Amino acid sequence: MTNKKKGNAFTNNPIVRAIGVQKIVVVLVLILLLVFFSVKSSSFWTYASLLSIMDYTYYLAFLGIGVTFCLITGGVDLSIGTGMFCYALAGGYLITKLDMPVIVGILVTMGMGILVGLVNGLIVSKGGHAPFLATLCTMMIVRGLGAIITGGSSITWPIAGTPEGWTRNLFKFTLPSGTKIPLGFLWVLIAAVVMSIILNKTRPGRYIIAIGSNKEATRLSGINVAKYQTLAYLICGFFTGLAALAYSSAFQSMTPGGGGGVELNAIGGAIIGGTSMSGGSGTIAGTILGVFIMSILQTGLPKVGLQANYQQIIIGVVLLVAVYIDVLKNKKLS
Amino acid sequence: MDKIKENAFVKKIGFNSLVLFCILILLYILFAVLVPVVNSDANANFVTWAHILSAMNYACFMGFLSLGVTFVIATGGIDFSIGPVMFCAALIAGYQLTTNGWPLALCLILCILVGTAFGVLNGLLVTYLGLPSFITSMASMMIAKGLGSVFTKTQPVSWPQLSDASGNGWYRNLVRMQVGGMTVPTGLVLLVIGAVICAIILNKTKAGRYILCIGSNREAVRLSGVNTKGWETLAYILCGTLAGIAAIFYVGVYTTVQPGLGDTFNNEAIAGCVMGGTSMTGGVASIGGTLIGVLIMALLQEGIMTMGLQINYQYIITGLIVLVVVYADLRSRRRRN
Amino acid sequence: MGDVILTMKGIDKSFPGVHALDHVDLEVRRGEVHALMGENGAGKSTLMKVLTGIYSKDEGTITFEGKEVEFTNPREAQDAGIVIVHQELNMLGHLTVAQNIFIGREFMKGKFIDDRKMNEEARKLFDQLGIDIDPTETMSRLTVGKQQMCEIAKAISHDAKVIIFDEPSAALTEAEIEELFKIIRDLRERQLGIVYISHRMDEIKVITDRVTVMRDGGYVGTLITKDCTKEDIINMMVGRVIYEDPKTESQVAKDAPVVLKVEHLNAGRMVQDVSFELHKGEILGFSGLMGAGRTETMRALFGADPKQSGDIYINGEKVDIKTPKDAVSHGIGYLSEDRKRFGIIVDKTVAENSTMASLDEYMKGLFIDKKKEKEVAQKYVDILKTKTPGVDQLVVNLSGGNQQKVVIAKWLVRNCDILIFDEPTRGIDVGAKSEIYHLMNELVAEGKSIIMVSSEMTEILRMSDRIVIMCEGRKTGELGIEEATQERIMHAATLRN
Amino acid sequence: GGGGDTTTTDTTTDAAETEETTDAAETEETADAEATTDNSGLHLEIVSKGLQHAYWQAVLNGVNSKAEELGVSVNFVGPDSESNIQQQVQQLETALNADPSAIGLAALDTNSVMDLLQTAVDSGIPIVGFDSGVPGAPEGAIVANCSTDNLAAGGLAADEVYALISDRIANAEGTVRIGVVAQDATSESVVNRGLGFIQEMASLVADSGKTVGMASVSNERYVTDSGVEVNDEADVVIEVRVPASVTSELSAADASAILEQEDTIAIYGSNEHSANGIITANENLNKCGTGEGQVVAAGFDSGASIMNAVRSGVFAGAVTQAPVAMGEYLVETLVAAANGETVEDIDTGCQWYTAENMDDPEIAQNLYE
Ligand SMILES: Nc1ncnc2c1ncn2[C@@H]1O[C@H](COP(=O)(O)OP(=O)(O)OP(=O)(O)O)[C@@H](O)[C@H]1O
Ligand SMILES: Nc1ncnc2c1ncn2[C@@H]1O[C@H](COP(=O)(O)OP(=O)(O)OP(=O)(O)O)[C@@H](O)[C@H]1O
Ligand SMILES: [Mg+2]
Ligand SMILES: [Mg+2]
Repeated sequence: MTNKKKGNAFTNNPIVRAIGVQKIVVVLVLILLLVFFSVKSSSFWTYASLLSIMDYTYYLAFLGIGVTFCLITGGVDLSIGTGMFCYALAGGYLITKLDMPVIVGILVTMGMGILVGLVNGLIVSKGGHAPFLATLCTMMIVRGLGAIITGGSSITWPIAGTPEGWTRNLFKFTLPSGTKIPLGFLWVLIAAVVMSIILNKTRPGRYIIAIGSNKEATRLSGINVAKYQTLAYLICGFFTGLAALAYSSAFQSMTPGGGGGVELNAIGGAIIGGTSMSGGSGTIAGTILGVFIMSILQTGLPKVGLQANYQQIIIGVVLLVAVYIDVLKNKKLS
Repeated sequence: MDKIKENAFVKKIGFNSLVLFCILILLYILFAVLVPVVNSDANANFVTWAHILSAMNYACFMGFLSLGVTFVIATGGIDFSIGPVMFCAALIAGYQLTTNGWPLALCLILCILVGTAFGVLNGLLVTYLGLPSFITSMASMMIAKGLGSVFTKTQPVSWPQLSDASGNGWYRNLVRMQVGGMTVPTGLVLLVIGAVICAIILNKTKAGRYILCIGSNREAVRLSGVNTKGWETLAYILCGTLAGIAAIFYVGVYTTVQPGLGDTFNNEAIAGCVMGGTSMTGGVASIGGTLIGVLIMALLQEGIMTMGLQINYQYIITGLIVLVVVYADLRSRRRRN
Repeated sequence: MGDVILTMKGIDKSFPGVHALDHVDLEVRRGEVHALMGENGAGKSTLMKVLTGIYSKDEGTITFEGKEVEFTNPREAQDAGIVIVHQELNMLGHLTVAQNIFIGREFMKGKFIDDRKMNEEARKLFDQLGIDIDPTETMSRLTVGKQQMCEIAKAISHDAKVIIFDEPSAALTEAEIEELFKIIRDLRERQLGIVYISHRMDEIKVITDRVTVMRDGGYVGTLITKDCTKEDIINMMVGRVIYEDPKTESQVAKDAPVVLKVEHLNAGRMVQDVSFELHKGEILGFSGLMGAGRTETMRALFGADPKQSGDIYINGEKVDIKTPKDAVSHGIGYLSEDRKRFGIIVDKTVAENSTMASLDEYMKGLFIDKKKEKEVAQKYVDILKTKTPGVDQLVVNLSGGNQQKVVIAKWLVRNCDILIFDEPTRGIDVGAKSEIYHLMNELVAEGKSIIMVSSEMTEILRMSDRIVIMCEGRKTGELGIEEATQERIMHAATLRN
Repeated sequence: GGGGDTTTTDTTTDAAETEETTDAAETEETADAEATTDNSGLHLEIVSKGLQHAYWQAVLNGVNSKAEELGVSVNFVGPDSESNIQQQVQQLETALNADPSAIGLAALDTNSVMDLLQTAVDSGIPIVGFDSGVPGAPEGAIVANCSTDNLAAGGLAADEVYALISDRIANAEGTVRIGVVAQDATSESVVNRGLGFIQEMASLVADSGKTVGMASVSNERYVTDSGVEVNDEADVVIEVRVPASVTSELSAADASAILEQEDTIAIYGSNEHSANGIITANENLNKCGTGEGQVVAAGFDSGASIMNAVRSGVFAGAVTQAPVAMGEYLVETLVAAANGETVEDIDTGCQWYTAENMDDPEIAQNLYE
């Protein structure tokens, strides 16, 4: 009983409430992970190591930010992982195989992301398909599309040092001295702040939350539900396009048919960060934190000498625990 | 149109399944016509027994996967782990067979049991802990992949050939059998038998009745004094078991399984099931539809390969067919209300 | 009372299987509070939803401020000045109070939502209304009553000319109702037209100026409140309907054995130390205001929700009921108040629904004996006079009353001795209603025992042999039918501590 | 089945040793002679391991140009990933159903196509293996192989790398580490390139009188099949890493994990994918190069980024196969086999290229972006 009261005192603390219990827990877990990895691996706390964690974080963070919007409406977008590869393949194909200007490749990458996002949104909001099924179908479609565009060949975006290689500096800027600046972190930060503002301070964001909270009530308030639902998927598509750029900047090459499973890391990150699977609540800051956990696990586990197969099991279990916390939280609410 | 729908025979089979069946036939005709035109090889011919046999390779294991996931989707849930679970089962059982020399029969049973175990895991997590089936099965997918790799030390496992000296190869007859110079697609026969059994379970037994009703209105079923958690878990167990069976049919054709893979099969199995008229929101399921859905996908794959096209067209077309079929279903249901 | 601001004429609306509105008229003037009355399912809410553009009408005209209007969505109605406080709460649980109030018309500072201004405005609004709610609180953390007040505040915050209150008082405490009336009087002063829907006769007399009565989707008439008596209104509401003869004395033999005994039942906040007995052949009425905890009591008793403590005896034997399965195996059947959510399985057939609770008896080996299943379903279709083309019909295609009969059939097939009927006639048309009453009397005559939870006073008084009254999760009274009057029940139902 | 595979590849090596490249030239001549005869009715089916890597695109180019030259029709297919056995089996079966004159096959897995090989033999369709061929295929099922000897190719990389690090090994105080990044532990060709490297490296080190062992975190298949004992305390420790799935970011993570260790002196990526992973990891770490204290890195295959890495000195060098030539030889051999001639194995060969020699015409012809 006393324990319970203590818990309440903790959870009712205004500062705690402002930040959110889950986010505090996530930060603690994050710190724990960092401590664990730095103890177990001598090379964890190096600048280079930081750079490589960042490489993982960029694209996951973008995907996470995007899919958070879908999750908040009570939907989901399963096509983001495969889509990210597909758009990067298409853009890279134009640049490297058809010798088009880099900017065209970037625009096509982003454009495809936005377009597929729009299609997802329309299928869900106007077509009335379950988000899950709709995006499963687009996932299959973009998977095939990426391979067909490139003729089944893998694509390597222009490499650093070549005239077209400037895209790589977008996320990791190389100073003349050779020092690399994780510039992408800045973009992620800006995106997170901007999207946080959009989510919390603008009408579209407000209505996206409202839809996830109670779709019918939102409709009765005279809000065009279909429009804002579509917008959520559109935002998700836009960020998938950004993620495709971040991915090709960090890892250059991608194979057609790949990317399946990346959406799990992004969705997992969002859920760890406190976004609810049932919609209505979620924060961008939480998603960024959750995504950090995912990318630290992904980069840290190989460093502590764990075989790849165990890594998957661990990440799977982490995901289950995160969802269970979400379920418990919802139970308490109702 | 309505007249056709009211016809007793059509009603029994289900209008949607009938439409789907027509799509299947049309697709076959389409490929029969297109293949000679498109293919660079002059004597390309799609209308052969060999092509049908070849399509059955895929249809068999995919069919069992799809049948299994139909039960889960009927409860309103989803299972994203079936593909990797199938591989995990084939890896573990195959490893015991080839490395540890377990008898074949035991390994086949083990194969099914591994599938069942994952079914139990998913079912318990979903029903007793109340986790969303989507994330749960995604997580168990990762676990299945990891487990398969750990168990086999990341090596592929090759199940024995038909002519294997150990005499362990007979399981391959489950898919195809040579009978007097003629190749018989035993796998198709077994798949149909499996589908009939599944249809009976779904439509004629208590389990099926409860599974469907849980998908429609879980709370109403619970308040009727039914142990909903138990029956819902059973749906996941059936799904896992069928994934285990699918594993036997997979190795029956392809013999070799690699660790860390299998997730692409999830989408195809779910697509086949949904194409067949099973509703993602639960409560409505058609085993016959699932079977036809899988056959359509098998035909697509075979036809597209024969035309010399990239296999990727299959994904695109499957995705589109599912969207269209489900949309048509949504529309007709909306109009009825 | 000023001039006419709103006229609805000849409004007709059908849902599949239900003729919800049959050429209904309504006239509202500025500066009046106009009561809209009628039994459950009479069509009041539907009429208001037609007015505010949530439903489209099939026929009829709506004239607002002298112009004919046709709203296609609630937003248009709002913009024109007609707002509604819905019967069911329409809140966005994840947003704050202020965000809820201003949803769809946020204050903006450039491109951004000005939450601070919204909080200020909401606070002003609450001050003006004399309500004590923090605008920055998350909606789902408020009590039901406070949520309702927010809904009202939201309606008022629109620059409305006509405000519709659809049963606003149902979830409010006495004090809150007082506050509400103060607000309504204030609005009347400001020459707004107000439509007030309520089942509580006393409120009608206190607050309204005119009353329009509806019955079975039709218009009955309009009265001036101060010129008529309660009885006049009731007569108009009930009209020609022949209910079962009201009970004046208990039909239960003095020595009838106790079939169910509940002692010190505790379950959550809404069930506190409830004890009662049910005799063989008895209809035990459970009365109380909405939110009194009757449903929770029944659900806990039935094992649908967990209970903290309490003993249950069936035929003198102590039983352990943890799940509905346990309850059913002890011969208890439960007819839920929310038929669609907890009762029927809409997209399954009548036969499948009928045997849902007793499938074990309709098995032939491993398989369901569909022939036997259909036979028994048909038998109860005949007995209950369920209107359905056949037992293969999907339940979704039946009307409310017939759906209810299917649920009853489910428990009769199971041969339950103890039946809990929670709001058995909610949303059912009048004819079906009297059939269900008739049926309940037959059942107890056959020796079954019934607990009937009902919010309708008349229903309680006509059907029960004994009445248990609850308030705020406690049992606050128990009356034999001989001694029960509306006043005594109401007294117990408002006995707060 | 590591032992079995080794024997098969041994025979190929023998063939290559005895016949050298002159054989290839001869085949070319015969094929040319044949071109004047009628090939127009011939239809060839080629089932590759996929089309993802630039390597395969180069093979395809070779196939197409030769097919055009000879006037035969070719259908070149491959699964959508190098691990999708199911699709490849379907593709091979479909190819058989098309009743072609001959089939070219780069099997992902021999076991899974065993029945189909038999069917081909029964229906008289000759099969020619290419790339890594069809290791362990039953006698007579494959009429010839146009393939790279992957064990030898891996060994070549080891020889070249060892030459650059032998001093460092000799002078080392404690343990030094040599990393191997492999795409997977399942594909025969990838595994053999890894094993070839490990075994050659191990024997070179052992010859120099130092002890050698595998790191305990290494992938188990490589440990078992290489026959090198696990020993984290040996003078030279070889560490083999395989990511959970074939994606660039996971390969890069593995490469980082190797490069970040203080005692790492060399790293080898056994195909284009893995080599790319090393390049990506090195962009953050800046450790690779041939200078003092840098990590000697070697790759496999070409492609834009690897070639760039070699040219800029990040990679000491890389092994390239001759994919274009392989494609051409394949078509020639297939045509010959279809016409009922006896055909022989061809080792299409491999070369070590560095910043210095990569512009030599002999090597440049085998480099592709
Ligand atoms: N969306 C709908 N679809 C079908 N039938 C409906 C729908 N809405 C209402 N009805 C039916 O229309 C009739 C009138 O319902 P309505 O809700 O207007 O009654 P009411 O007078 O407000 O009753 P209450 O006092 O219980 O709120 C009922 O029989 C109801 O079942
Ligand atoms: N103070 C409160 N805070 C939160 N929820 C409340 C509160 N009071 C009542 N409720 C909710 O209101 C609902 C009405 O309670 P319940 O159904 O038990 O009452 P009832 O007596 O059966 O009345 P009715 O059946 O007429 O609604 C319950 O679901 C309960 O959770
Ligand atoms: Mg109403
Ligand atoms: Mg109630």
